[in-house]
Amino acid sequence: MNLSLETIEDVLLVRMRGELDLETAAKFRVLVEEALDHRPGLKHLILDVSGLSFIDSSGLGAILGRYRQFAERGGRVFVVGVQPGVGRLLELSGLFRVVEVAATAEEALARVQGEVGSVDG
Amino acid sequence: MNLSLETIEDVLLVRMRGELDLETAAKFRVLVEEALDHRPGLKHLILDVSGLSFIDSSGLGAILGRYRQFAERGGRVFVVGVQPGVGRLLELSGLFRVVEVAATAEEALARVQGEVGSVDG
Amino acid sequence: MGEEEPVNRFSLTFPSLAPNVSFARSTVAAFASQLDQFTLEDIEDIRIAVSEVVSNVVIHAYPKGAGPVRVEASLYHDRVEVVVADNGCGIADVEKAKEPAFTTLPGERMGLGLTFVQAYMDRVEITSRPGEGTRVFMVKRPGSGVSKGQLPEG
Amino acid sequence: MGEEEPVNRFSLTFPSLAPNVSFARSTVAAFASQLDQFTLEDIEDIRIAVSEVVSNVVIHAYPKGAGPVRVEASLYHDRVEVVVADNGCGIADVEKAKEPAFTTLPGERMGLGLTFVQAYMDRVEITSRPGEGTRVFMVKRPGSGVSKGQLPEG
Ligand SMILES: Nc1ncnc2c1ncn2[C@@H]1O[C@H](COP(=O)(O)OP(=O)(O)O)[C@@H](O)[C@H]1O
Ligand SMILES: Nc1ncnc2c1ncn2[C@@H]1O[C@H](COP(=O)(O)OP(=O)(O)O)[C@@H](O)[C@H]1O
Repeated sequence: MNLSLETIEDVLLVRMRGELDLETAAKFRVLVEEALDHRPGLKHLILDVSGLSFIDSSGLGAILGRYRQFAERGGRVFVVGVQPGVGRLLELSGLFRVVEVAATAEEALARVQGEVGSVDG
Repeated sequence: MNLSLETIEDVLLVRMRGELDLETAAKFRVLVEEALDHRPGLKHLILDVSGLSFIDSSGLGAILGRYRQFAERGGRVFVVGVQPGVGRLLELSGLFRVVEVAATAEEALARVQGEVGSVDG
Repeated sequence: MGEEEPVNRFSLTFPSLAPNVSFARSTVAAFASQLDQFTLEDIEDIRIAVSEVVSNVVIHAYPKGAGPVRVEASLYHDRVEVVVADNGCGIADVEKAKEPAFTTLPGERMGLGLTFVQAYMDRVEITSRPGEGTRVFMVKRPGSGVSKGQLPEG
Repeated sequence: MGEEEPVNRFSLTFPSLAPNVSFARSTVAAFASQLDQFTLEDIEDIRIAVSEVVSNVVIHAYPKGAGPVRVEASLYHDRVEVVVADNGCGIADVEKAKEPAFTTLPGERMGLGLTFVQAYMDRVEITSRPGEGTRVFMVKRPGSGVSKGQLPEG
């Protein structure tokens, strides 16, 4: 599992490559928690799962856990780049009903930043 | 292991993809023997190993066995598209000293057919 | 299943450590791939099921530290049978454990592990005795990706 | 090696059938990959060594039909130890068997299997009793791809 984190204003963008299971979900949780500690202003989360080749219920639980964390701060959570294999588990688990879905990280970012614009305007 | 066989005049061209070990070496031997049964005029052998991701001593033994078979008929045997991993075993086993090596199947074919031309001319 | 002999089989034991979840699912997947009829999706279903069941042993079976996990697989001409067994704490109520969203460890557990196993395998039998351990027996047949109806055997 | 505990281990048994050669090497490779320090070339070396030793059991150990193969691996912070054992016919002269080009089955066997094992692993110990079986113990350390000198342990 390869995780890369990037912050764009109040958005945390996490790109995942490899397999998200019991072992790697723990790494994912720790890295996101560290990012929140260092940048308490973070509000929204975008998970790019296009490079994810495997996920199971432990991986889904870790995504749900992060969803709860960002929802508590009033943020939005996007899952982007969903491939069919990962998609059927997001579907079966009901996660698709709680997170937002976008094709790419750019699209998700535009939607988050557009929202801020329209609230302001 | 995926094996594709092609005949060009008196040349048998075998393209190998995957892993050449004890199990797949047996398939390789059987397919080449069938080709020789159907086309007794076959004289030369070109093995394209560019798609080979693994080889061990059983795989090398199968190549040596085919080398002997074609050498007995007075033919030439080429190994083409050798990748580093496969190359070090061809080296260590001494197989590089018996077979001919070419970069591509086309080059090997030109060398075999060039030889025929120069003998005739 | 009577006296039918498998064409191949293996038996594997390892400690209930998180990195072995991935090890177990890739081992069973590599073994099951010997049956050519399995599609890539079938193999993916098997990977998920093994991942869930072995994760359960790692998380639930041995609350005091790692213990042994046994994975056995038998390959037949028309299916693979997989057993994952532990000598851990056992499950108090197996029927409840199989329900979607039931978990004894809330937090980040979703209670979907055994639900996925039932969705992706053709047959699942869980036997457990509190204090003695748990055994999950699973069958996967080629091309069964979607359906999970009753099987004519057993 | 004293009383040092491995960080992880597995024990695997399967019948000596040709398709299990690939199964065994991919299983050991997946397990050894848990040690991050192993390079891709180290893992490739391990794959070749396991392939050779398991092939030997399939070809030589049980002349009358398939028998059991046991593969065990232990992962330490600085190495993996692999054992491949059978209860087969055994090797009459282990020193001879280790020589390059020595084979009791000419034809397409090159007698290079145990030569490769010695070239690619850092330490190899073969113990065998005719009529009782053979045990090959191998150690691989990260980044040892080329050298195969004496190890300070043992
Ligand atoms: N091998 C096991 N040993 C002990 N308890 C288990 C085992 N497998 C499952 N369980 C119990 O069954 C419950 C449901 O399992 P599951 O559906 O996989 O959900 P989850 O693992 O998310 O809790 C678990 O919460 C646990 O109490
Ligand atoms: N597990 C085994 N059981 C019995 N004999 C073995 C075993 N492994 C190796 N041998 C013997 O050692 C010889 C040399 O082995 P090796 O170097 O791998 O060459 P090859 O397998 O090509 O013969 C074999 O020909 C065989 O006689």
